[in-house]
Amino acid sequence: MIPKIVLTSDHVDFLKKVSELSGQIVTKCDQCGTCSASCPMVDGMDITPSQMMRLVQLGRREVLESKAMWVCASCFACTVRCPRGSDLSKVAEALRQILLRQAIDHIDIKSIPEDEIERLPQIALVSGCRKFTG
Amino acid sequence: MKEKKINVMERVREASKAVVTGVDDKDIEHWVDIHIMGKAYQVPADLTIMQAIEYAGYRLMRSCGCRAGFCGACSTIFRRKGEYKLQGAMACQTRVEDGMMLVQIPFSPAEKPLYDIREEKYDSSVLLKYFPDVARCVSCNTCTKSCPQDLQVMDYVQAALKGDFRGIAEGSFECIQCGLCAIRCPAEIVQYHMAQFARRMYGRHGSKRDKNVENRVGEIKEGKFNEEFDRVMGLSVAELRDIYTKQQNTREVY
Amino acid sequence: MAELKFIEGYPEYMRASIALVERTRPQRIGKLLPQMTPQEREDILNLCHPDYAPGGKRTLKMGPNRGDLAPNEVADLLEAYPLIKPDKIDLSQVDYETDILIIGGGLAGTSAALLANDHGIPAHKILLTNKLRHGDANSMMAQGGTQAADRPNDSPVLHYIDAMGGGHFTNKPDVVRRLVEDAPGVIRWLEDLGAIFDKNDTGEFVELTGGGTSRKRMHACSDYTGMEELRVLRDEFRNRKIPILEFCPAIELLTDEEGKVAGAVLWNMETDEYKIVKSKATILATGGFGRLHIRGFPTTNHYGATYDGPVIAYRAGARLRDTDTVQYHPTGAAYPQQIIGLLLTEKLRTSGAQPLNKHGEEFVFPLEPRDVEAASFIRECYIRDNGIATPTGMKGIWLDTPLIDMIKGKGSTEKAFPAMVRMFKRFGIDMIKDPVLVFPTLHYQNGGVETDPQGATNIRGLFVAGEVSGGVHGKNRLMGNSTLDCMVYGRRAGMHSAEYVKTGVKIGTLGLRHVKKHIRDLKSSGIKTNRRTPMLLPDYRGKAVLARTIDIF
Amino acid sequence: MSPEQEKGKTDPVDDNQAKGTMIPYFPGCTLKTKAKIFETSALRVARCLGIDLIELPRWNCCGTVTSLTSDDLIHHVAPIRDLVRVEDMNTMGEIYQEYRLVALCSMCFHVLKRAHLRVMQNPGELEKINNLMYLENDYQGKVSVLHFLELLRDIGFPKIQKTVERPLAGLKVSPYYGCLLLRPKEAAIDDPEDPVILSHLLEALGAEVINNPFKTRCCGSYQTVCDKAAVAELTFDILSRARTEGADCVTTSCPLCMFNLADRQKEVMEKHPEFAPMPVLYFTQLMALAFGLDESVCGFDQNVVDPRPLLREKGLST
Repeated sequence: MIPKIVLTSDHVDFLKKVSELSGQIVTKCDQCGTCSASCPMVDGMDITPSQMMRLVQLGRREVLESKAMWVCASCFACTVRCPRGSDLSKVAEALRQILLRQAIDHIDIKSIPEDEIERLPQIALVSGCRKFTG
Repeated sequence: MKEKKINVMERVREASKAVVTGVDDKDIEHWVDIHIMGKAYQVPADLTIMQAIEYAGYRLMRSCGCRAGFCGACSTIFRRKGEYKLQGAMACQTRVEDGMMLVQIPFSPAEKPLYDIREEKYDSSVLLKYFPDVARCVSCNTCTKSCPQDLQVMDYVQAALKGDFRGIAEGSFECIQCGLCAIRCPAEIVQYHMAQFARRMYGRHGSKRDKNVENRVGEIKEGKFNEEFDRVMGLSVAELRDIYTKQQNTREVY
Repeated sequence: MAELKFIEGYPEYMRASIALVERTRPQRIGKLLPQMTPQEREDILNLCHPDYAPGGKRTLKMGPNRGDLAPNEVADLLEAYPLIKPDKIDLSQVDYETDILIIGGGLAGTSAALLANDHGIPAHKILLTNKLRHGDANSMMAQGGTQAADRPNDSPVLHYIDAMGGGHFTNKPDVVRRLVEDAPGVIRWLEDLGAIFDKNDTGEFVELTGGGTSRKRMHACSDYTGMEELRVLRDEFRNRKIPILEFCPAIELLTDEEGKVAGAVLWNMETDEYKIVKSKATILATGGFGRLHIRGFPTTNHYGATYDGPVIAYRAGARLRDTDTVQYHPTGAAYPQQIIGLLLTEKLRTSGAQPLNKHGEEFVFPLEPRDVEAASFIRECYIRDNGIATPTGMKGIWLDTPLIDMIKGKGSTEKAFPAMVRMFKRFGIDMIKDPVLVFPTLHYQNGGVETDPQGATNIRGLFVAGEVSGGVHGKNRLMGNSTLDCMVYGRRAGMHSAEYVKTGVKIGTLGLRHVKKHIRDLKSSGIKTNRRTPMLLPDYRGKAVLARTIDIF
Repeated sequence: MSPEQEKGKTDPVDDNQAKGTMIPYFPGCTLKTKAKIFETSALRVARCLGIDLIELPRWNCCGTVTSLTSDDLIHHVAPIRDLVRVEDMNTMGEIYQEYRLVALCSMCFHVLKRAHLRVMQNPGELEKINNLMYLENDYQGKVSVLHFLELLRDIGFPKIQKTVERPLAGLKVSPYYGCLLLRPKEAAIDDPEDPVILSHLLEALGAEVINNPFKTRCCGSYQTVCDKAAVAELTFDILSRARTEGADCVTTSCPLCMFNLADRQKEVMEKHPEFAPMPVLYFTQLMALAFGLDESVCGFDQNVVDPRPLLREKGLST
């Protein structure tokens, strides 16, 4: 038996929100898995990029509890390879932003050890701040 | 002649009384309406924001310091009538305008990192070590727009990312640490603390040292001037006055 | 009255006088009137210096300086009741116990804290208390520079002679000697801490002279000298985590049975509660008295310059000095009205700006000592009637600032005087193009609590530093010696109070006996007054409001 | 304030030399701090090719990563402000009719180029950004953002080959592109899946090009801030593969790739003790070497993994 998929209005709202923020038609994804296969960071993710897309399609806010979008390095490998032309990096960014805009930062730059911060180049800190802090 | 002198002092007193003892309504011809924290007051048109607040009846304790634009205590934000722009200014250095809405910002909450300037490495990494928040700058330029000293604040924050101590020192030298930039920064950077650190680093490690002062400190320590001091200090006032007059006549001017 | 027409910041009628200034300008470049002879100087002081004009002073009737002359405004504060009732203060509960209490957070107080710390007093055994914020001080507003005789053609002895002469030979010689001998060391100390002074390409200081200063020894940081010095020291102070209380002025000193100063009663201005500080040594660094507006003069001073230090020290038995003299800075702003009294640094004149009357004529050598220069401005305005009248009824003298660019090159005014240029620009005046209007303004408290070369006073446990002290400058201070005094004697007071504490000072029972005695003396001297001091802050509220205030809370 | 030169003043170009074609150039923060050798070597090799890269006046940090949400504009202000400065240089006569802006850092290139593309496609957004930056001149959209490699390709690799004085014969170099020069397509300087631009350059320099299948694989980018172990694994994979393919060293065009590939070798070795360090060089360093420039220009002493033993072995360094 095929389980019935039920989308409540909350699910629809979340789907809409992610679609708007990312500018992507998330429902176009047909779950081929090319993104997951292309992702260099997938080993560190708890769910794969395609699973992330699926959860968004289903409007499941639980996706925000996953690590996947924080492990994403915005390398755009998925973007160039998606056969449906979806920009998954924008979807991941939308998920990050939903949390960051609630003032939930992923990292605290002040807690990076001093010797590490002295080692890191400007470019790493600036990009880290942009992606992980709101 | 004696009577004239008294007269002079009385005239001086009379001429400055508005700034000395507070404004007297009967001397005022032009008035403006302003809003202090939302409450309307009519005040003389010729006053600074600070004088107007006092005229309205506030006795200042916070938000008032040197009253001359140096100390940064009287940070004020305001909007002019019909304007969407939020302006920053020092209350003691800005004239009230009709329709102005204002509030003073007495304090900028911001922790200052602790360091020992003598031990720090003169290297770009030290700036980000103490002020990693600088990496959050989005170059929106709000800091520059809010600076009452008209400094190019964003440029010196950017200089920090580039590790350019001299750029920060020169760009921030006239900073009065009023905190308006930090209060308004969307990236929550504390510009003035960073600049203070960078200026000291530049002063200590980045600029050349003066040799004369070094020599003179040594000479004094060796007691080079002791004999002459003893001689001069032993002179009578009349003798000293004589030397003084000669010295003044051979003075360097420009 | 018809609406005034303004042309580039000035009322139209002043433009005629400015035209005269412009006309005479080419002939004046590089040509100065000769300096006055000592006799001429004395004559003009007697003629129209506010200190010498009768009616402004009276004799103190009580206390250690009974019989001495002081300005009425000063005497009113010294001969007044305390803010507190001594019996109502609970001294059994000590809020802060410390080795060194420093009252005042300007250059002097901050220097004292750093040096006390350098000399073995741990940071947590120091307490700095401040009436307003740390750094709300006249030091912050010092523009011109700091004197230090460091060039080969100069010497501390020449500096000594200049300072003594400027003070009419009334300074305490041993105190002046330490001032000038420590000066180069102070500059080097600041450089070590990272202060940025004006320098040329080779790292040599750019130095200028000042009024009454015979050699170039003024070390400046554009016209933000005091601000740069103080913010550097304050940053260092904060790095050392020295405890500080802001908005907590000292309202009385505490003494023990031996009469030693043993701390202070502080008042938290924001919560209205008092705090008791017990300390082995106390350094008074409360600054000056510009906000007393002596003789009705406007002032260059900051909001808290209200003579609190000498008032409380006097009650504890401290001897004052040179209470009869006040320094009026010749060049306070006289126009526009929003900035009346604010300082226009003497460095403007050392850089070439000349004072001129309404006809555009020179009438005095620009770099006489401050008292002489100020007196000659008053004479020009009110005796010779050659001043320029402002719309508010003040009179002023032109200071021909455009000369600076002509002498030192285009752009040099903006580079050397960014604060001044900015201030006038805010009110629509371009001081690079047009002269500015000036008149003497109340600037400096020459005298104060008598100090010795260690920064110590006649009372054990009480040290002083900076403007609150007396003896360094005699009856007139030279430009660039105030920031210097603050740092030399701040350092000395910090150092020597540390040594004093280390001798094993024992504080007995805290008391306010001296305050009770003061009240008795006040009554027995027959002084009639309702005034209660220290004054803490001036009151500039509108007269209409004051007339109808009621005290409910 | 004293006008004397600050210690370690970074402009490495000697002003006495003749001026070539002047093109505005965007250094980026890291080239002024941790990647000074990248800038030094690039400015000098450009000069060898008749180009004077003129540092953009009052440039600000581009932001290093492009903000990807549809509604966010504030993070595009920084790169657009930089592009305004290029137009200002033209109107102020600092350069004449030159709207190219050359970036060296891959991330700066990527961000500047994408910001330009975005506002060109969305005039409404450009208007908002111009309004927010009301103290600046409006952005006219005239700037074309180039990566230095693109400029080199425009100059022509044969011309570069002619400039070579010391061919890098025998040096086996694996080009590493990373992400932002190639992806997404609209901001790519070459084929995203099979780029050749660095290979062509290296061939022109006389080096032996070693193809690494991981040449376009991400180094972990900004993840280095919060997960250095993950980044070290990626570095291990990329470099190990390069070595397996026969490379002596790797070359890159991005200071963040450089940090992850070179500095993070410390973390790689903690996890994989068998890993032998491998030099990673900016392509401009190799150009400087091949052009016969002084070793101080090449800056090999500043590479985290010292390439000099390798270069000596290959007879390319004394």
